[in-house]
Amino acid sequence: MIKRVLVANRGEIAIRIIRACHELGVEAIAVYSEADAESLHVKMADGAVCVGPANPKESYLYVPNIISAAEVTDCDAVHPGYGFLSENADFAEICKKHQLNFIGPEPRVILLMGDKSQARAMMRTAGVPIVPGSAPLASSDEAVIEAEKIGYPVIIKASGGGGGKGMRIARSSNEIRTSFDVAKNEARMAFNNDEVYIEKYIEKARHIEFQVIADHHGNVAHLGERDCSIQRRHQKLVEEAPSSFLTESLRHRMGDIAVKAVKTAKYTNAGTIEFIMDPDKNFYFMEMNSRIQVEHPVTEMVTGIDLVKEQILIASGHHLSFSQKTLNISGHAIECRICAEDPSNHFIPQVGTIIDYIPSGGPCVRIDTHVHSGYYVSPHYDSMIGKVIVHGKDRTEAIARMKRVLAEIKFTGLNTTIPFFQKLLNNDRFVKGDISTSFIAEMGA
Amino acid sequence: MIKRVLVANRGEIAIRIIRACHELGVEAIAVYSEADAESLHVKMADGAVCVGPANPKESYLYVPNIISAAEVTDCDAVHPGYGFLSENADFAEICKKHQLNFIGPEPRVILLMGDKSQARAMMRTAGVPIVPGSAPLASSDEAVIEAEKIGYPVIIKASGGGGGKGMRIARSSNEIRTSFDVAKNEARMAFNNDEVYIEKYIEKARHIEFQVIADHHGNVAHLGERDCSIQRRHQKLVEEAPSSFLTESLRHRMGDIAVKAVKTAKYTNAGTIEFIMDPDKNFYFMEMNSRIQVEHPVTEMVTGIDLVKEQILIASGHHLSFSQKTLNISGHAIECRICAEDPSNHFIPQVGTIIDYIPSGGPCVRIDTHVHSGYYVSPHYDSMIGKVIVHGKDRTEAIARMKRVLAEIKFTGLNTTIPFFQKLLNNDRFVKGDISTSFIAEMGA
Amino acid sequence: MDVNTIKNFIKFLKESHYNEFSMRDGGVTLKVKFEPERKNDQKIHGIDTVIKNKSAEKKEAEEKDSAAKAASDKFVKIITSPIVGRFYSTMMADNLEPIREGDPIRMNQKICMIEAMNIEHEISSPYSGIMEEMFVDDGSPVMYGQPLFKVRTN
Amino acid sequence: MDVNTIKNFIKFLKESHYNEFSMRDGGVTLKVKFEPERKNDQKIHGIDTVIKNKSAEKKEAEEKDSAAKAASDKFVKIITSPIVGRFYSTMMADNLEPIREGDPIRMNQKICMIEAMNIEHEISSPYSGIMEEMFVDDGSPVMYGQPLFKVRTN
Repeated sequence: MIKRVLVANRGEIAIRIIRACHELGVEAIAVYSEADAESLHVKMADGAVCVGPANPKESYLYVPNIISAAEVTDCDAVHPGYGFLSENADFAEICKKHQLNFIGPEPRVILLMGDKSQARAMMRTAGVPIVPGSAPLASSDEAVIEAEKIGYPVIIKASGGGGGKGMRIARSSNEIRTSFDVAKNEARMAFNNDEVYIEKYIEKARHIEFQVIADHHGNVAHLGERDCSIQRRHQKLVEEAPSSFLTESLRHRMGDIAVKAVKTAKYTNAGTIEFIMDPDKNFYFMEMNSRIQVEHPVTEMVTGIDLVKEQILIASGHHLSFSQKTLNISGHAIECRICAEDPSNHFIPQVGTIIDYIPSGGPCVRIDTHVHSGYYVSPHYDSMIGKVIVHGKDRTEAIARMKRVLAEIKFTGLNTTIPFFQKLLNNDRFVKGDISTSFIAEMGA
Repeated sequence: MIKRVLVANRGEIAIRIIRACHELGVEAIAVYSEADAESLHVKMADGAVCVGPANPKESYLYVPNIISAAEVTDCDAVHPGYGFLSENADFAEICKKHQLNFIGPEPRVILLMGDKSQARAMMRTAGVPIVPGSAPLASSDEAVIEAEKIGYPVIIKASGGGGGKGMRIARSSNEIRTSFDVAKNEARMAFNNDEVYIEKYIEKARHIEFQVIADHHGNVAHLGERDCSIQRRHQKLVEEAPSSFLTESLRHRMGDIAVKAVKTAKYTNAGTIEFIMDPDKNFYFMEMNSRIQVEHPVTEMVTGIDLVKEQILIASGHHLSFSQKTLNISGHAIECRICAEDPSNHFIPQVGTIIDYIPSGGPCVRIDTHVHSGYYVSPHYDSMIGKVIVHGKDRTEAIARMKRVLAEIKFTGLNTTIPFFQKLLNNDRFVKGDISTSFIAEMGA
Repeated sequence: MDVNTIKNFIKFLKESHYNEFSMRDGGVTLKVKFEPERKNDQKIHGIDTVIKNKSAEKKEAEEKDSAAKAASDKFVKIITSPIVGRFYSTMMADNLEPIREGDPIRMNQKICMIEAMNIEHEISSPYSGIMEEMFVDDGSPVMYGQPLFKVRTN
Repeated sequence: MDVNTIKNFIKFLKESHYNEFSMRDGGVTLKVKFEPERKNDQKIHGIDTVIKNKSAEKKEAEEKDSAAKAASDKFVKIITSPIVGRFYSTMMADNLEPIREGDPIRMNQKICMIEAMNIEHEISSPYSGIMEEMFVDDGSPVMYGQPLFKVRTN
């Protein structure tokens, strides 16, 4: 069993990992930048190491100091959380070389899943439906030729990354010609890799992802889907489990395919397989995320499985604590990502001090946050200040509960996206479950 | 449907009720004493009425002001919570007379259950096992005669109430003679009724109670049991659901009996049937509580049913939202009642200001509290400052989680019972589930 | 930490209508919080008045405060409601003339009626003096401790 | 709210070694909080030193502060660790004599080695002066920004 974990992250996910460690009797060592010296994750850990200045490139992303922090504190494992080094295959490889148990899949698999073209090719081989698309493209001329084969609209995507960067929708050859180089440049800037390809663009699409998990003994299971269709500029804002759009038989079919994909890739530990689904319920593989996701709590709430503890146990060589058969999905969970952004002004990130944080509570409510009264929201890091997750016996109860919680919880002194969510939760189309990835744009936010 | 509820209580249960109202779209009006003017329940409610000075007899227990508060704010219902007026049949009757929907059983049923001798007699008729015991007793001589029939040890109990007041264990006729008048006096002081009776005293007993619920259309269900054996001087400290002592078949049998008891009493709304269970798993009816219990959240966590919302819906004339068949009990929940008391000094209640309240969170954790940084713990009210409830896939995970949460949560500036619970959760006998109502006394706390 | 800074901050904050403020200066954190006005002062019809009167109460409590401080105002007394109910300046039973602002009143004189649970409770003045102000409108709900009248004694 | 009261409270609290205090006077709430000392300074063997050095860091940071304030001490400089690793006062490669407290040092002189990921990183002094204090024991873990040396320049 792992004895001491270096938590190579900050914010709410660092706290999440520390909590999982403590429940397993495992020690957790925090790392922090100079800006985070007074952070909650530093206080909650069993030890803490400063790894650099506020700029993440010189601290949370600076591999030598992270590895060295693990070594001087006698850690035997590293949990990367999400973001930062979590999908960096080199980092996972270096951990391995330094006898540090990287809590996640093998470096080889991270590398594969990180290359979107390769991942698509592998999935196609495994019989997973893939959005019709091209190989990597050298020029806009090539792109136009491919687009004519696939049919418009198409979307130009970066091979090297996700999160909406380097993505452009094109509805004609003209639009391809104007967008191609822009996308390529964006891709180079964001991922240091300007390779792009095109795919058929699915309109009124839903983002449906399956949580999967596999141990080192060949046991694989999926934990059902999450509907993450509520996005703004390709950033997820609301996640739900299960999706009200899926039928039970479709859930089984997609789950089986997800498990098959995991087995084909020899994937281990927790991961997420993202699908895009059209209004006729056709679904296509988009990508696989080889890390714990921001939205993992909705799955935890409907399954009762602690995914982060499961990750640590798997990395320790344990068997999955459950099987597909014993797994039970009950009720409905919703997560809202609360950000320090001004929803009335283009979601501009807010920097400053949260004067008072007033939590909410009561039945079936979970708040994962690193924020406290007096917490300074720094411009150096992500604007997310907390995740509010609720569970209800059905979607209706979950929505009512979320509205109740968002009316109670307070982060004073800064603008947050709470008013945006309150508007969303009262939107008739949302309440009916009539959502898609373009919902927020259509709503005018 | 009820439109506006007067919440005739304070503290965490007032907040609990307000939350249930808000999730149902029902307005909640708070009442408060002058000492509670700045309380969270006042701030969270849709309106608030001061009903008297700090002394509860002149405010929360003063019926004319409570009724009048409901009337002047156009409430159509009253939720009494627990304690205060919750089991006062006269109050329920007055509510009825004033066209206020009392959220609880009929006054007649409250009266019946409040008289422990009558309740026992009714249960005996319904075929519910009863601890061998006597009718009300006029003198210690009578008590000795009855005790000889039943066999020692016996316990002297007050007909008029519970909570440990007026209770005395006697292991011989001598002990009866010394305790009888003391018990009688205590009963008169506590319940204004000095009637006492004796029962066989069950040694190494467990306190197992069944949550029951019934609507006005004849639908009755039980929501499984709670094990409340961890008590100090007859006050519950820790509650669990389910009990690790019950087998599935015993659970069914006791549940059926509980449902039968509810039907016999024509009981409506939520209630609790308390059993005492000996080490051979023989069980006997103790009493029925005709209110929502402090420990209701453990049941909510393993069933996913919101009991307080269910109460309001039932009082509004709705059908039960679930049936015995659809109800599913999953995992294990534990509640610790955190009190402002000094566990290292005879649990003496602490009065003063909580300088900082630092909450905990993460998966499967619920904290029901009315406390905030700067909250003043008044000598006028109960010393309970919050309830920590956790859920786990099994008892082992729930215990680990509770330990993790109690290490995170902080109420600075006052002594609390948290260190006591930390000691308990590390006790081998507790971890093994080898508990009884005398566990705490034996542990030496 | 400069004390004048604190003073200026408090003054500035009050003028800015901020409810709260916290600052950090080296190792010292300073947090200033003003009692917020009750917020939900619209909402429900029935409670409207109770809430409104609550803010009135607050205003009056302040007046009371200032009255207590200024030596010249020590003759001003506030009569509060001893129960929860509905306020009436006239008494059905006795059919007395309602008291008006400016009227002289005697100690133990019945000055209003509060109806609760369909029972009329007559309220008598504990002071003799001049009725200076009446805070509550006829038919309005009142709660325990709510100021009803301001009386100038002498 | 009397400003002198605030001042006196802060003084009193500092003397009492309280970390925080809050009070309410009428509508004004005052909350004073001093930065708490790091608490988890025992626990794990391996981190022990890191944590211990962290509190040392704090102490030194205070010294640095006071040094910066007192004009006479403006010649005192603190050299901190630029990386995370393990501290050695001797360098394997060059086999130099370790520096001792009281030794004169030159700018750019190699003053210690920090080993990280099996690589030896030589640390040079950015100042000339006298080595006044060495904060870290040989073989101890050090973290980014941790004070290693106090040097008196002139």
